[in-house]
Amino acid sequence: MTVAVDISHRLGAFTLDARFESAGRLTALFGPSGSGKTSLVNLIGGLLKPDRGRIAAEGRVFVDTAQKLFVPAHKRRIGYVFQEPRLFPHMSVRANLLYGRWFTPSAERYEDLDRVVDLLGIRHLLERRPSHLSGGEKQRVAIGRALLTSPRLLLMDEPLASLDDARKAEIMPYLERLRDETKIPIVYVSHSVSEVARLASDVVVLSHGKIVAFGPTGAIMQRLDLLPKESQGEGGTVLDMRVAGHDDEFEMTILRSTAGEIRVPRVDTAPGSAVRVRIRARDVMIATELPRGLSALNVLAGKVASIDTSDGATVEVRIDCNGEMVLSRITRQSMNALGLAVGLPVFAVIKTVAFDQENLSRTGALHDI
Amino acid sequence: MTVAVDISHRLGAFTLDARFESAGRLTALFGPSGSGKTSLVNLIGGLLKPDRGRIAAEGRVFVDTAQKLFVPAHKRRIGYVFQEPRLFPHMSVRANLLYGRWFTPSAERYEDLDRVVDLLGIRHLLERRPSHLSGGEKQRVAIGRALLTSPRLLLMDEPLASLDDARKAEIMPYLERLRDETKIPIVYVSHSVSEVARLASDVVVLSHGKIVAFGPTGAIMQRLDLLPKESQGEGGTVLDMRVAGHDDEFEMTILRSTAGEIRVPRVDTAPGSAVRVRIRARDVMIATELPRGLSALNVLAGKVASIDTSDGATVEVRIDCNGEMVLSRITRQSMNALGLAVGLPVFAVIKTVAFDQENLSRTGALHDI
Amino acid sequence: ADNVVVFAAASLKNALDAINGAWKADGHEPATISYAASSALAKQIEGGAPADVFISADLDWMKYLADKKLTKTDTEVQLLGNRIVLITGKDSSAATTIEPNFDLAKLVGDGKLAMADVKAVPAGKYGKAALEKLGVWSSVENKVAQAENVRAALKLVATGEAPLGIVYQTDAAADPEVKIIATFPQETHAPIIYPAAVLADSKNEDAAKFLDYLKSAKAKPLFEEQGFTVLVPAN
Amino acid sequence: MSWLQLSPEEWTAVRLSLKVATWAMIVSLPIGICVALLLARGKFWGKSLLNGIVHLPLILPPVVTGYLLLITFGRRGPIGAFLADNFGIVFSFRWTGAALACGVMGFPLMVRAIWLSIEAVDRKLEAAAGTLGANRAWVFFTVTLPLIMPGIIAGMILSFAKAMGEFGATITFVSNIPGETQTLPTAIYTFTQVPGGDIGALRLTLVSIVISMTALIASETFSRRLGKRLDLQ
Amino acid sequence: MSWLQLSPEEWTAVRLSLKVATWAMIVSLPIGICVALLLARGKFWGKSLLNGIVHLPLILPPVVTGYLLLITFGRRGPIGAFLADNFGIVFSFRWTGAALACGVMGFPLMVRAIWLSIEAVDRKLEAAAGTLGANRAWVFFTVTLPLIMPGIIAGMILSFAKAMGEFGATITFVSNIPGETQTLPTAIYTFTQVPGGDIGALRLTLVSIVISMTALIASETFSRRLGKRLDLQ
Ligand SMILES: Nc1ncnc2c1ncn2[C@@H]1O[C@H](COP(=O)(O)OP(=O)(O)OP(=O)(O)O)[C@@H](O)[C@H]1O
Ligand SMILES: Nc1ncnc2c1ncn2[C@@H]1O[C@H](COP(=O)(O)OP(=O)(O)OP(=O)(O)O)[C@@H](O)[C@H]1O
Ligand code: MOO
Ligand SMILES: [Mg+2]
Ligand SMILES: [Mg+2]
Repeated sequence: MTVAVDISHRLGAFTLDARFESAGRLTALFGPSGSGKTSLVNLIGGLLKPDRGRIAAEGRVFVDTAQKLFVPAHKRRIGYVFQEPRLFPHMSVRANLLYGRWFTPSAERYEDLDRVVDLLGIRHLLERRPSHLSGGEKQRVAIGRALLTSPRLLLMDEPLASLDDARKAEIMPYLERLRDETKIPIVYVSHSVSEVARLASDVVVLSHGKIVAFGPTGAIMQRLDLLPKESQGEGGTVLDMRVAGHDDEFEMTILRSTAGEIRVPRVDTAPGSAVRVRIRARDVMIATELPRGLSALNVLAGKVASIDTSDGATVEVRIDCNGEMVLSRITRQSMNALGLAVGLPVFAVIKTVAFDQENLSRTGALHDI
Repeated sequence: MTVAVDISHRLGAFTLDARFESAGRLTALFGPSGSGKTSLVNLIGGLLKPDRGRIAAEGRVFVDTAQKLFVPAHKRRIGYVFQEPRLFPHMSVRANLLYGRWFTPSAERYEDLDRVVDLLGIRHLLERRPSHLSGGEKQRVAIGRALLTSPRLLLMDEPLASLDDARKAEIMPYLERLRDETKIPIVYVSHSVSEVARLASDVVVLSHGKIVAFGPTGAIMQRLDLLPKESQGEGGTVLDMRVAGHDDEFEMTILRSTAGEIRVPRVDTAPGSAVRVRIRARDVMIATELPRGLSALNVLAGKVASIDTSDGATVEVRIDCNGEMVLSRITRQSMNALGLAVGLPVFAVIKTVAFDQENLSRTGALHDI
Repeated sequence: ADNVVVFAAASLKNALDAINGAWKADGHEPATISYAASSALAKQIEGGAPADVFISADLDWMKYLADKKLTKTDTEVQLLGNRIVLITGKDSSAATTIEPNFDLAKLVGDGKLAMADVKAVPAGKYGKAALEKLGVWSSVENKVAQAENVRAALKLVATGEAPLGIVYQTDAAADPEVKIIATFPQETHAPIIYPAAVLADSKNEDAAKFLDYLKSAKAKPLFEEQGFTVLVPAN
Repeated sequence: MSWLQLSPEEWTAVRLSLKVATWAMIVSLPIGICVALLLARGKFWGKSLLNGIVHLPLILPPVVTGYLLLITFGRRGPIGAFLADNFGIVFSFRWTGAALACGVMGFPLMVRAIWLSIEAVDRKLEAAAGTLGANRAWVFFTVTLPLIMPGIIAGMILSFAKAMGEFGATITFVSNIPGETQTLPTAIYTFTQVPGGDIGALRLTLVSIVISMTALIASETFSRRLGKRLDLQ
Repeated sequence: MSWLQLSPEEWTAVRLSLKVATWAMIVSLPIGICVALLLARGKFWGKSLLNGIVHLPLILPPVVTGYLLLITFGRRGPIGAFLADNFGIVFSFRWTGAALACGVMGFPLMVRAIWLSIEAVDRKLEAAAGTLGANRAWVFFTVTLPLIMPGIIAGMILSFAKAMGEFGATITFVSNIPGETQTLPTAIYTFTQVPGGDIGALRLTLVSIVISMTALIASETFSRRLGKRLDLQ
């Protein structure tokens, strides 16, 4: 069990009631502003003491009010990237970064300054004071500071919110490696569906202090109803596939799962390795005949499994591709024009470039058991 | 001229050199972390005094070092949403919100508490202290505080970064109205291509303290090279179209421009009104024959105008649709399979659901001249 | 008439408060009496203090004012006398007689001899003069602990900080924590005199009356009760 | 417990001490805030000098301070004469003089406390108020002043407490005139100067402690409540 | 300018005053920090009492404080006797006693300054240090202490300045023994008590001012430099 939480806690008029046990390696906390994400992370990190309940991570019990047990933050061996940077104003960036190292037994250090500094692109800032940094620079230093404690549990509260896409793209693979290779469990708060879809093994959806959904990323991402209306286009299918081979001429990689075969821009992993593919529902078209003369290379054959027409102009069609469900979001007009009905054999057509980096990620075993 | 900037300023080892004159109603500052966006906004807002140069907005000269002119911040009638919330800790949310009103002549007030509070969903927070708010709640209050000064120039430094999509979706149309109806010029810092594409009339692209590109949003968005590699999928075409009519049965709206006609989920505006449509390059497929039996409803006829093969697996194809350029990003493999070449007549195929709210926005006149 | 304002050395408080009570009982407006160090009072008078009568603890500060023509010299009177005594803690068995070259240093031993400031405070100045006269000053000079005023010196002995001290007889007699070993002979030091005078700027006709009252037979027992010697013959 | 009974004259001293301490505190407050602002924020020639002057009452023996007050603010002193002639403000041998002496003695303590609080203010908040349209005065009154309240309260209590205990400068400057300048500390002093006065001194000392403790606890309570209201932690 | 010439005895007083003020400041610093921490952060029974005791030297006339020191830390006093018997630490009539008196008189000023700084510390930074593995002591030494430096420096300078001027408690407690307990203020006092002593008092007062101003300016410079280094503004 990576993280097991069962607590209730009051903050003014707000009450947080959360109970979940995630075996996943990266548990995302997802929910609107004010839903209690930061509070939950603070409870796990030991900055808040719950009114009632129990929190454990990686077999270590952090809090158990029944047993009057409370492990103080400094004994939890966590790395916490706060929502605001919280850098030490009286120390240089370097001293900030190295702060936690004093307290990490050298045998347990797996991270070193050079590597983190290069990852975050902050080498030129090392001798500066935090007050002389830009917003995003501060945030990067805060990430570095948490990583350099070589934590046994990483808590990240919207760590990438103030960073540009290029930076995000550099940091995300690093987090994946941490998750998969170093096997550091991560609790990750984010508003971004694409971040969650890419990184999370499990998702906790919070609303008004309650957990409204909890499950593996794939399952949650298919439940577009959980997403705010405006992000529903971002939701969709998450398929865990394997590399079948590479096409060197066109720099493509061929992925395969029971759903079929798709071609994506080259992913640098050996054949056989696992890759997670996120297919946005809005990127999936439906064709009743095999398309010709069209630039979309990926076609998965299947049958309409269900049609959800709850929404006005658009409908959600679930296509059963050999046992794996692929979600598509099309207009009601198209549905009518194509005469879609449950059971109809169709093709799910996906543009290859829809699989840009943010939708492809190498994965190890995402769950511990 | 909405905003005219011609300054240079040093901050430690960093030098900002910026010169642009934007006639646009919303000028976006775009660039990686540490490129000087906040510094530039601080200069416009009067929090920094430039070493040299001149800043004017809406005909009012704020700074002119040659004439030793410096209008202090409190006389600039600006509303500034800072990158961090900067709320007054000793005041309730309500007092924070109303702070600027004292200083706004009542004849010039165009914003009122109720409206802003409802827009931002912060009514239940009015009596709280800032320290009892979540990150996103603070940010919303900060936005409200700036709006309630009824400013004549709005400066926003990543105002939506810590908000969830649902909130963003509520605030963005408001900003559009402000821009179009109240005609308040806005300077807007953002990392998000989709925010910029949707809101901006003009974009200033900064890098290392220098302006590397400046122009109307449409032009900048087509220059995918300016975007970080990871956001290139987000770039593409921005078309300013008009509502041709509504299709009530399927809750669709028909838009028209010289490029042709497209159908999008219903937009609530009268026929004839202007709508901006953002078409992500990665959402555009290319077909050599008119597709049939496919759920993509929008097909624009055109000719291949140019092909850019600089990138590995993907290519960018510019399609000339009756004079308007539509950008498409497809795989090199598809290009080969379709035998694309400059001058070839093709169809740009766009899924209708690609036009979700974030890609559609009502627009007034976006430039003042 | 307005109340008479009297500036008096702090050590006179008990006696003057009692006399002021009697003065009031005799149907006068009570005097307003400000008690402080003679030095402070003298400088305040110099600075324009609205005082009518000054009673100093020594002749020097009265002379200081007289030289500056701030007193009505014809009213100046040597009002009271006092004695200095050698004291010790009430449980001490120390005993000696004061005579030339008596072995004070031995009696003090490793401890200190508590005195008021020997340069500044009258009791200290008298004590030093007496010890010099008796030829023992140089042997105890570096064993002297000088206190801010004579009361503080008394405290040092009363609390056992210092085994011996030199203070006014008036103070020693009233403190049960100390006992008097011996009284310094009059001739070993200048006479200890509290002079009094009406001030030059005084416009209060009661001032002279109050001064006269201090010299009266009614005041005499009240001074003597506090251990002072009244130097003026009762009128 | 009859020895705890205060005589009418002692009651007068108690009332006077309260009056003197209160006025000393109140009058020095605005000046203290201005000087603290100048020292914390100002950049001007002679800043070190001002700093030094503010600290003088701390550095000098109180008797010297009192004496300096006497020769400058006394009836014959240059400032004292000027104020008396032109504004009818008289310090010498009045309770006002005692308040002046106490105010001056407590001034460095007050200034330091406020100064420290000013330095802890996040100037970004002031800048934010500026962008919202507040000019410097408004920024000061609506942002800076509320934020430095802890320092102001600390400064006030230090000034008040010091005034309750100030003796040397007061007795030297305005003497020890019952009903006019005899404050609690000077009354205590007088008791210590005569045989048998210890009881009286103890009695008045207790009164002084009770008053100051009350003020102290009230200020703490107020400060804490304010802190809660301000959420300054 | 021969009246500016210091006599050997006066030089001794100057040196002694420096020694006393320095020790008073240094020894009270750690205690002051602890007490300030307790007052700012602690929640315990008797906090108001502690607060009151800390402020006592301010509230009481210095002579009373001196007398209280005499009866507790004196040779026969409970603490004085204990320290003398067990550790050989003797205060009475020693310069150590003068340092004790000065330290005690400056203590409330020092504690208040540090207390104010502690209250201005952003506790979120301390919490952050905790998540990085620092226990309470480490957090204190690496985060809290550097951040309260302005208060510590202010407290030190207040304590030092007060010690340079303290007279009443010192002379009452340890008397005025040239070379052992005669500090500058007691020497000045002596001069003020004799007619014609004004010149001497003035001379020593000037010396006292020069020393304290030097300390003051040095502390400001240090503080400013530190502030720059800490970017605390
Ligand atoms: N006070 C300062 N002293 C020295 N350098 C500074 C100072 N403030 C900012 N800088 C540097 O100036 C550059 C621009 O900073 P700025 O805050 O304008 O960046 P930004 O574009 O807003 O970045 P972000 O997206 O991370 O907020 C950064 O490299 C930063 O390190
Ligand atoms: N100290 C407090 N006192 C009272 N209410 C609080 C306090 N801190 C937070 N809250 C409330 O608790 C709720 C949850 O806050 P939390 O910070 O956990 O939200 P969040 O999910 O992290 O939101 P965001 O995405 O905006 O950061 C919010 O409604 C907030 O107003
Ligand atoms: O310090 Mo004093 O010694 O107030 O009178
Ligand atoms: Mg949060
Ligand atoms: Mg910035």
